[in-house]
Amino acid sequence: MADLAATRAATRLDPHRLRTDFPILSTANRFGKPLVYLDSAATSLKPLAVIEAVDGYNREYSSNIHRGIYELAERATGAYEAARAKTARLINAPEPAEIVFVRNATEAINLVAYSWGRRNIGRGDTIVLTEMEHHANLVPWQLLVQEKDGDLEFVPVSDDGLLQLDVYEVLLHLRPKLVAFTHASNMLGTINPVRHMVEMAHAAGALVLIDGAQAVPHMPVDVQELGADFYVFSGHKMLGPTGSGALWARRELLEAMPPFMAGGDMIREVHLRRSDWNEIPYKFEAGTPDIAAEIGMGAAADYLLDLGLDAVRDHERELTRYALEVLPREVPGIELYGPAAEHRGGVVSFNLPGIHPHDVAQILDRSGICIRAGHHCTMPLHERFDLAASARASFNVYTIPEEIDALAIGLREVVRVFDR
Amino acid sequence: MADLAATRAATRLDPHRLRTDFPILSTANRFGKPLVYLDSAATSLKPLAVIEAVDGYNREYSSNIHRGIYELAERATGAYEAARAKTARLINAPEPAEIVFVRNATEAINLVAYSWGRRNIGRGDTIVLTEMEHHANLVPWQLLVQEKDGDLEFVPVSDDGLLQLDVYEVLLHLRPKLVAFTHASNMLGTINPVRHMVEMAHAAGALVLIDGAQAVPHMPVDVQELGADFYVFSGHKMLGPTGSGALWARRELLEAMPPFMAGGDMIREVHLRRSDWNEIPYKFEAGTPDIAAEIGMGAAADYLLDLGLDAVRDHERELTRYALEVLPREVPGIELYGPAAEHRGGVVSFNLPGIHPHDVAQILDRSGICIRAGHHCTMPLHERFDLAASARASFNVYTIPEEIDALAIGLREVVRVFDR
Amino acid sequence: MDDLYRDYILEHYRRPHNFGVLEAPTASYEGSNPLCGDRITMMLRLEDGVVRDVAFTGRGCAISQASASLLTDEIKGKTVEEVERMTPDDLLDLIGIEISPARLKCALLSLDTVAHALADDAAEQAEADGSASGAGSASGASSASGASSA
Amino acid sequence: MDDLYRDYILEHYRRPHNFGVLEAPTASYEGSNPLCGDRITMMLRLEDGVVRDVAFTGRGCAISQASASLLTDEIKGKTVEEVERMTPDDLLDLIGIEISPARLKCALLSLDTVAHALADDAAEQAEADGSASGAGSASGASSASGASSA
Ligand SMILES: Cc1ncc(COP(=O)(O)O)c(C=O)c1O
Ligand SMILES: Cc1ncc(COP(=O)(O)O)c(C=O)c1O
Repeated sequence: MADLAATRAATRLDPHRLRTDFPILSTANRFGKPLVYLDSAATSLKPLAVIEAVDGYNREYSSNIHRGIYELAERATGAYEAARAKTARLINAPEPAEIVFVRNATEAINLVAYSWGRRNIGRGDTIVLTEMEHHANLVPWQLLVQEKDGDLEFVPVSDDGLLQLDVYEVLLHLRPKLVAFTHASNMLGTINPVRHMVEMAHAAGALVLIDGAQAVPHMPVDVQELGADFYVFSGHKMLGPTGSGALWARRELLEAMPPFMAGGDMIREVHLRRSDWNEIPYKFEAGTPDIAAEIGMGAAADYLLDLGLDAVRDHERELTRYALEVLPREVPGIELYGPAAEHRGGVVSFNLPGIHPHDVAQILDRSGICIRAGHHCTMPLHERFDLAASARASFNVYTIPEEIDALAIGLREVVRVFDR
Repeated sequence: MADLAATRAATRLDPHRLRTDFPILSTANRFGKPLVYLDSAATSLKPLAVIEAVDGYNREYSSNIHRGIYELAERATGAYEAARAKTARLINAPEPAEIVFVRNATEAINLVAYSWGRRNIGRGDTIVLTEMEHHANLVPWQLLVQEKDGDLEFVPVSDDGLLQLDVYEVLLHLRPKLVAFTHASNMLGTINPVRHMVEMAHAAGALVLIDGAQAVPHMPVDVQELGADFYVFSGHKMLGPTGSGALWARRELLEAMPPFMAGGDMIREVHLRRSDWNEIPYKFEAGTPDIAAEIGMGAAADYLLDLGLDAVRDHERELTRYALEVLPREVPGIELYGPAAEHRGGVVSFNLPGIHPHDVAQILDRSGICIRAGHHCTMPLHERFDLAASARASFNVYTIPEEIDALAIGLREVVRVFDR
Repeated sequence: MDDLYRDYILEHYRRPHNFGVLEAPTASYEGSNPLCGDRITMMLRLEDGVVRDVAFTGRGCAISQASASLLTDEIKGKTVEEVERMTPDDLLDLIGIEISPARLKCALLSLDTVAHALADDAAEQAEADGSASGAGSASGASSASGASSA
Repeated sequence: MDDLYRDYILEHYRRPHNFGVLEAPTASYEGSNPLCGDRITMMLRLEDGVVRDVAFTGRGCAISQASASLLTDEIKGKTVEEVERMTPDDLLDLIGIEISPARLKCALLSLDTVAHALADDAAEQAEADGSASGAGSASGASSASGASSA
């Protein structure tokens, strides 16, 4: 028992220590205030390992991949494909060839909508989404069903921020071709029961796309255990560089799908009037990829795996629990959205009565506190809660409870400014 | 006269001096041989200014853009939009809003094919291309005309590597909707008479897309003077980072085009069943862009503008003239492709009789010399010249005549290996 | 400490001038800044080329509300031409605090919405004038409502 | 100096063994490596499960040509099962030089093409056997030609 507890303690995150891996955390704002970065759901900070992976490519072996027979090109190709293998390991994909590198989660979803969607969605076909989707997992499907004359249906969200699975069940009776939902909400923080939802969808004969943009950085994700068909995420939210991201899909699906973009590298043979395609994943990676960024995402995957995703999840659950306890106590009148810490990731959206979230964010900025204000690319979800906008604090591995204290103090100052 | 000559001399490139800006040029290969990088047409090396622009964002102000009301986000947004302005300046675009940031030239062409093409190309419509196109400016159009039941026609290439404008003239009688051609060939080096070709196309009522991937890094480009409708290029070939690139198009065209990818930032309002679009260029930049890379491309544009594109062109023309003189003299039997230095960029493709270019490249690698071997993503052009493959040396601002000497010596060694 | 949240700005935010619905406006427009959820409707009564009355409704941040409050005070009694000539800088001067780039759209929403209302009105006038006789009453309420392009 | 371009490799490249056209092959396949423009056709005469004869034509780099030359020497007289069991490593051992990742496809094209030829032959046999009587001659030349999936 004692041993077990020790092991468990040993695998806990030490956020204070790992903060030294993030150079930006030792910067200060124009008033000399240290950075309190609570906008990780928008994009995460980057550890040295990632910064240096990018810089190393740019400085030491910047060259194109796949087609070069010289040392630099072989080194670049090796690093690029190693990043693919690391990314596969992060989500336990059966094989690296099932990882398609893309710019971000948005591109991954558009790729599926164009390539799989335009071939498989026809007149009258239904796609089931949820009311809590990020625009990235909504608007591409709107465009698709407009073109193909299909239908969208939406799983509603309950007042406490959970998907209404009873309605989901009913919607599945429409025999949708595809069900697409977010693993974790970027506004409510809700972590959805994705495994169960996949099973239900498969039982109804639908394929499933999971938007993992807010999950992969924060918890263990195993696409095989989830049983998903498509899984997408962004590198820049998981400690990696902007420009990196991945689509995972089962080999048979990727092989059956037509290309999305066309150009160099994705072809096998090109003639003036016809071409055929390279094997996966190259079929979907037209042109010179963002070699530097994907190598950086590989380094980020390693960094997260080294920390241990269970430890990351524990850390962020505790932070969230702390925030949900401190904020209502210290900031009278604050309105919080979303479920209990047990069912949510490190995201806390809120409003102060009578104060627009833009003003909240602006005043916090003076104290070096960075939060997001607006609709967080979830306008329909805000409509659902009859909100014009909200303020959002979001956490990552480097977030510490002291920053939540700072937020509480900052919010009291905001109230003071408006009440004076 | 003397004054003029002095000014002219003053604006010449000093490639030896600027080589110190490129850290990779002081590295050596596994045999201790210094790097002789002659594969700039595949991707260019990156100067410190670019490396540090990327690193600075990652280290000091990595945050998301457009939606943040805090100092970091404002700094990132400012740098990202400044990069757009610099990129616009590089090609003399009328306004920064006409620059859409993309991953690379390939994505830019696919964007036009999907967005403009699917709306404007119909059954029986013709698109005129040339036989010297990179796959990036060929395969997207193949996919488009397959979907829409349109036609492709090709301007042939003469034996000395020039476009046959008399045939072009005839093809324009077919009243194509679009003409798309490369500004400079990445295999033959040919610089096409694009201004004249645009005029001819416009007179025939066609829109014109120019693939500037091999032109923007190497010569002054003025899209207004060219009169083009669409102009595309990649950042990583113009001293910038991988993941950066641009589509330029006239405002009216961009405004009339439907979105390509959908998601965050490209929308104005989203409801569950319909959305409307943001203004240009944001309409075409769905999701979190590659902020770091585009900022790096801005730094590359500044670097090139500081050197002066006329000086860059002069430097590379001299190098090419030198190579075309040295190689046939020093390497008996070498077969060279493409036109005279006057009509070509810094690209020299060749073959050694009886030796496959892969073997050539492999043996040169031992001496630290990096060239490309294969079809350089121009399979139809290789078919046109009845070549299975070719070897290619290509230059950039940091290339020096000594490296061409090294290539000649290396090629003699290749011949020696095979003749022994 | 807060340059932005000066007393008079908060005063205008808490008790905006000219807030409410104008009966029978001759021009009106609903502008929005979807990014923040700001949404404001500007209603004007124009007579003989002069802004006789103006009012606004809507919700938004302190900056956009104070801006609307200050702007409506300013334009009341001005000629349409004068209002049309107002630049963003004029409005920023009026607001009198330094606005960061990210908040510019908040600050300028009111002016943008007024401009749209006036443009729609002018277009309708032109149409009414052009379509000669008939029921071409140029004074019918132009309640053109739509999305601003800002 | 050049580990890769040993004398015997160049010897096989210059004068490849079993280079030429086989009359009436029972199995054949055209493999290609479009990236390099390598293209090779493998022709085999199989009798009673044994590779009685083999030849190849095509063009390619020294590595791919020498590999084909060495491989054809090796498999002549072997049983089909033995050939099918050959792994990439077996072939690399045969070639005997260190191949960098970028050249692996060149080195393995010959084996890949042989594998395709045998697989096509097996498929045809199975079909011929399955479709019972008729003109089900299993010894008809299977000149299945197509693109290798390598
Ligand atoms: C003429 C030309 N067009 C397009 C491309 C494609 O560039 P990228 O791979 O950066 O999209 C290239 C690069 O090889 C090129 O040389
Ligand atoms: C749930 C969710 N999905 C998708 C996205 C889109 O991510 P990106 O902008 O990196 O494509 C985000 C990021 O805001 C998100 O939170």
